[in-house]
Amino acid sequence: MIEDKELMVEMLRRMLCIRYFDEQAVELVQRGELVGAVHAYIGEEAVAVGACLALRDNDYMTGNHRSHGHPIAKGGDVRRAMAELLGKSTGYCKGKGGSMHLADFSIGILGESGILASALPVAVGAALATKIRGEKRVVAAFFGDGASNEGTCHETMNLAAIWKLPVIFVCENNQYAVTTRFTEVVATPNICDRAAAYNIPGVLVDGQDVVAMYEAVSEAVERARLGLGPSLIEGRTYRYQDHSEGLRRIVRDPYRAEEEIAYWRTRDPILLQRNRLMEMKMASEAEIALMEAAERARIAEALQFARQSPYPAPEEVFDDLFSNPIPIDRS
Amino acid sequence: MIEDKELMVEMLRRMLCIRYFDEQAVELVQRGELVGAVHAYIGEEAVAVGACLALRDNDYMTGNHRSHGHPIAKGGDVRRAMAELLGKSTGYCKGKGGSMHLADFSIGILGESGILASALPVAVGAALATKIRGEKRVVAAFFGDGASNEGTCHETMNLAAIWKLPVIFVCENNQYAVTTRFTEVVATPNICDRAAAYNIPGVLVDGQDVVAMYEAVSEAVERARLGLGPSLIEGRTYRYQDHSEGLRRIVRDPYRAEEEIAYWRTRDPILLQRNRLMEMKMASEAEIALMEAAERARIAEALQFARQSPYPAPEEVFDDLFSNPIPIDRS
Amino acid sequence: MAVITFADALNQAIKEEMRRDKSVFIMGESIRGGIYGVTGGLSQEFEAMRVLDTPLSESAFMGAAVGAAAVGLRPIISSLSSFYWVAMDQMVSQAAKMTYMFGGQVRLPIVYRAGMTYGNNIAAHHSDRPHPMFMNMPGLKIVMPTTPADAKGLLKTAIRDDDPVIFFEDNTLMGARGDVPEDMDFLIPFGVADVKQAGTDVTVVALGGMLPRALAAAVQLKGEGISVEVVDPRTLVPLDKQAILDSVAKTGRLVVVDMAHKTCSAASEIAAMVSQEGFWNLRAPIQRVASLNVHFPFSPALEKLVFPNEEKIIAAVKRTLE
Amino acid sequence: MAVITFADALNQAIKEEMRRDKSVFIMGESIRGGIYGVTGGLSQEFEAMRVLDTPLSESAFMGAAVGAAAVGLRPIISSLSSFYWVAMDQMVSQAAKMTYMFGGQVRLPIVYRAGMTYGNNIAAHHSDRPHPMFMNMPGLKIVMPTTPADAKGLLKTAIRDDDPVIFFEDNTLMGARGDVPEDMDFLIPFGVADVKQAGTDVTVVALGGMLPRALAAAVQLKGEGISVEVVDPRTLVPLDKQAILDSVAKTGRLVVVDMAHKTCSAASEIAAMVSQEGFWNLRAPIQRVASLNVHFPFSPALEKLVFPNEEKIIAAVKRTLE
Ligand SMILES: Cc1ncc(C[n+]2csc(CCOP(=O)(O)OP(=O)(O)O)c2C)c(N)n1
Ligand SMILES: Cc1ncc(C[n+]2csc(CCOP(=O)(O)OP(=O)(O)O)c2C)c(N)n1
Ligand SMILES: [Mg+2]
Ligand SMILES: [Mg+2]
Repeated sequence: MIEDKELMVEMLRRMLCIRYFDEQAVELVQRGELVGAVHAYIGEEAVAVGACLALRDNDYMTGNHRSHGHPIAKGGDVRRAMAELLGKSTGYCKGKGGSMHLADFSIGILGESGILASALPVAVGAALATKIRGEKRVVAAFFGDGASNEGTCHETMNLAAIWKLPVIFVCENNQYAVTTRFTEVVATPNICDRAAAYNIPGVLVDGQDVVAMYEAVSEAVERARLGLGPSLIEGRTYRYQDHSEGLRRIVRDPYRAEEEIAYWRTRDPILLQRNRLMEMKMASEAEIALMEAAERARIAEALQFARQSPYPAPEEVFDDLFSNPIPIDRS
Repeated sequence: MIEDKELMVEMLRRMLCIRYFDEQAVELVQRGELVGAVHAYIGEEAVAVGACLALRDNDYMTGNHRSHGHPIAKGGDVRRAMAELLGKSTGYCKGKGGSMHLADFSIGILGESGILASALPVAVGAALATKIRGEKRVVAAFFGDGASNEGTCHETMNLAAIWKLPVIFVCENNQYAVTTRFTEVVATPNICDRAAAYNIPGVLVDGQDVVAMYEAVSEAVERARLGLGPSLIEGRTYRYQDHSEGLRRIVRDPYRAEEEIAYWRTRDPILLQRNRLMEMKMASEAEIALMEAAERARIAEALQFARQSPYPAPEEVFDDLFSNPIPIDRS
Repeated sequence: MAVITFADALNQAIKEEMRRDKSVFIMGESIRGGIYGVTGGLSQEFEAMRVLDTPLSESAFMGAAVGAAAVGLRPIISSLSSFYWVAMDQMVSQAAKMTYMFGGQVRLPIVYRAGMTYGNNIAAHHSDRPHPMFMNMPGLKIVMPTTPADAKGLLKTAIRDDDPVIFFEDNTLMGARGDVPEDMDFLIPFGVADVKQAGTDVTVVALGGMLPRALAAAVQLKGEGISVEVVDPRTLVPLDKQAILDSVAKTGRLVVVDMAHKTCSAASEIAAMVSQEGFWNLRAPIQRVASLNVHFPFSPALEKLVFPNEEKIIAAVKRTLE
Repeated sequence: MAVITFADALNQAIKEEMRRDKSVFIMGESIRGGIYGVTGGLSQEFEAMRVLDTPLSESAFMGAAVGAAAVGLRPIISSLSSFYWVAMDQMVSQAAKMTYMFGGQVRLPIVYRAGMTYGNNIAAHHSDRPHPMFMNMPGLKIVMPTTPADAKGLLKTAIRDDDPVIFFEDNTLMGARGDVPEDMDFLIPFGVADVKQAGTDVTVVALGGMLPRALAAAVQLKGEGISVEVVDPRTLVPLDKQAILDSVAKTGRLVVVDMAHKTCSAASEIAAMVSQEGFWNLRAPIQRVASLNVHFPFSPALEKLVFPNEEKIIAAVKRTLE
């Protein structure tokens, strides 16, 4: 158990920030103000927050389509994130990426990939670069239980293992890929069991417990910094929302029981950390209420910023295709 | 140890057939009569022969670029194989495939793939079909130590495992992928250790011992026929030749020591089985000599057949692109 | 005949063919739940082994379709175009090349349903329209229906065909409604274009979801006294060259509308073909109206600039008349 | 200046740039042993971490190039075109799309060396020429040198460029010899075609290993009184459209020679471009001479029929003069 009160409180704060951000995003979708796909991270906050707080600011991170939690956990700016969701020019990607593709290279957020497992080689490449340069940075690579079945997982875990690259593979096992339960498509009881195939540590963690995630990832980070290579951490967690917002309209098959969702709500990561802080006398109910209000205000302010921001101008459509632009047919 | 004398002798016969076939192919390359790439199977014969003799005739098989051993072991016709190597119209593929792409669908040889690990999904698909149809056929999928690092291996082993498909993944670990030693690119001591990631049996076998291969694969076949799913069999073996014929001209780096090659020659699979047959009084030296002569004659006859066969006619170039032909631009 | 949506027409085709032929089965990610709208109801009607939810292992299951087909089944794959990249080797090295490379020993009756989502703010990773790339690879038949009836008739033909077919489903058409025959053997042959509207001044060839836009442009242009002939190729491999050449012979002017990126697009191919085989009939430069040579941006403010619309088609038609 | 081979010119470019810039490194399968002839000597000169033998995991290491580039290194990948299929997703979803999708936050200075082997009886699985497919995907620069000097100058430019470059190396040219400058800063800019031979009757645009064939055809045709202008685009993205249009303005006739399959080839794109932008200068149908729309068969008796040769080029030139 962690003694560092500031850290323990920060864990709750970041989780709240993600929760409110995503609640806001869901609401914006429902109101039709946010177009495109949104994959809410609600219920899974402890995984990204525990993992990212175990990183240094100049460490790297890659993520996936369920994409708001990772960058916020890594210290990203909710204003620029929200502006991106609304497709505004002040967004992280000037509106070109949208919800599934947040990134902030200035603080090591190397981007969220909409194609599954597709960012894992990118993570491994960043780790390779740190090794070539003799730096001590590490890379956290987030991916889902579904994505764990992509061939790229095998290639990258093996590559990181043989070259002893500083990668923490963080599998967010929320137990479903859209409607498919992981037990039907993964041959081992746990995804972390696959670490055996790469001779690397594989650890199953309670993904609802932000402290447990922090501790497991910290240990992996330490190994990585010592040059001992990658680890695979599986955070067992749960999503409360649909796979993506609005999907229930299409998928009629009830693939999971209401009781299951209800059970996991009793293990809400924010609730658990909230209670723990109070039990440990690290924060009072009033202090937490203040923090909640502050985080809500932060999101409200971010939304206001995003709304007031301009859309990109039509002439920007070809910008950023290349870093060294070339003449191409623009007609 | 196997009591079935006929089988024990047949093991030697098929290995001899492969050996002579490939020695002939190598010589044809050296003489410039055979064009294109040839990857000789010399030294590795026990792997394919042990595995294929554990199959029934209507079982399926897929292979790779090191491609002559598997089909001959499965009972393929050396005449049509040799004709294919020479690009003749009597070849298995009417000259369109060549050395790397032998196939005989009439006896379950679903083809050798030049792209590494690329035939594994094909093998899994054939196994899926047998399961959908409720048949009892199994599929042997051959691939190399190098190919084991392709992402497709992960996907197919997992898929076969969760659906309990009758696939025997036979890894021919000849210890090198071109010049790269497997210990440098595989994170576990053995490739079969990766079976743990799929909850399937993983067995390390002396790939120079045809009986050991036969027994290990037979056990896997039995499991598969019972509906218990796939197995991963690693045959530890060695190739005597260059990766492909003529490569030594390009690769100057001596990536393996002469002594290593010499050591493995003492463990020659044909030598071992020959000695065993004599020790067990299953065949006399004279009988073996007769068999050797017969196999040499078979290859000589195949070569003659191939040489006398015509090349495909120019107008055949578009044939077989589609099974239901369509008008396409042929200019 | 009944008026149904494009999505329901696809669903009908799959159900009818699965009923007719027990060797037909379908695989994809979360298809039992009917996630992309088309596969709903299949898991209720057919045995579990014929409607398979796969792991997220596209290379394995798209390649497994090849293996299953090679030994006599008729698989249908259900996925989106953007997920074919991870399985590209199986499409190229196995599905496209196998029959030829093995000298015709094997038939590969496979339908690869490839949904194309674009124009719905789903950003670059989910907006691919890769039909021109597959056109560059021999051994694949390539279909792109534009109406509910064609969707049904072409999908049934594809399922009964003995070669790998990539069946591109333009998601902008999924909700479109139209009359669809109920005949079990309602088949539309490959390689037969459909002249959607006769005209005399300019030929507009339009693919998939571009067709309704081309037809709308034609209406508008008619008001301005310009008579547009609108041709829907329906299949890209085989391509009904004659229908296009015949139309150009009449009009002397050609606009090709393609949702793919312009460079090396299907529009480029059709333009190149006509510039060779229909050259002497051309009275004006061929115009290509395609997606800009840039990725699909997320922002609603930008995305709509990228793909062809009515205005761009109208402008292109007018350029041929300058 | 020294006369060296195409392969050695590539080797020189890599060595010089690795000496000049410590952030350059190279990865590939068995490259330390110099398997494809070009990477010989690198492992002797440079530290082990800068010349990496990879496992056979193309998706992982071609994608790792993106990650390494994203944080400031300049990777070179060494592989063959036919092995890019298994890594296609990394090429498309990461290398091509990342800079744009993330709004220009990241530079990706990567060179993907893609050897093209064909015409040497290596059959369908190893004979790919996929440049047209990559041309259809925005975000990639595409280079295809034809001479040792261009090979060196363009590869050095590619290594110093801040974007992903696919550098197609036509293996039929590997042994070609020519004068190659030794200047450390000998760079050939992207987007500048080279008129290899001036002529007045017909323009022949020829890519990569097609160029020597086109030049040989031009010599032959000269003997018959036909003056051919031969243009080498050198880079396909960017394409020097003006040089091609200028030549066609002079000759009025165009033949494009491409080793890719004809449908949706680079030849199709160039033909489509000229049929639009150079239409009024054309005096004859544009001819494409490309590989047939069929896979490369192994048999020596068949393979030579599939790709362009001198005779086919000569015939096409004559067709433009009919
Ligand atoms: C290669 C690829 N295949 C399929 C998809 C479609 N898809 C998007 S999210 C998703 C489910 C992902 O499941 P998981 O990895 O567990 O992440 P989760 O959504 O549960 O966070 C699928 C199938 C995709 N984006 N990329
Ligand atoms: C996807 C892919 N990558 C690279 C190659 C080039 N290549 C052909 S054989 C070979 C080595 C294969 O090693 P292994 O799998 O161990 O088989 P072996 O040759 O030892 O039998 C390589 C790298 C290929 N054919 N396919
Ligand atoms: Mg999940
Ligand atoms: Mg090997």
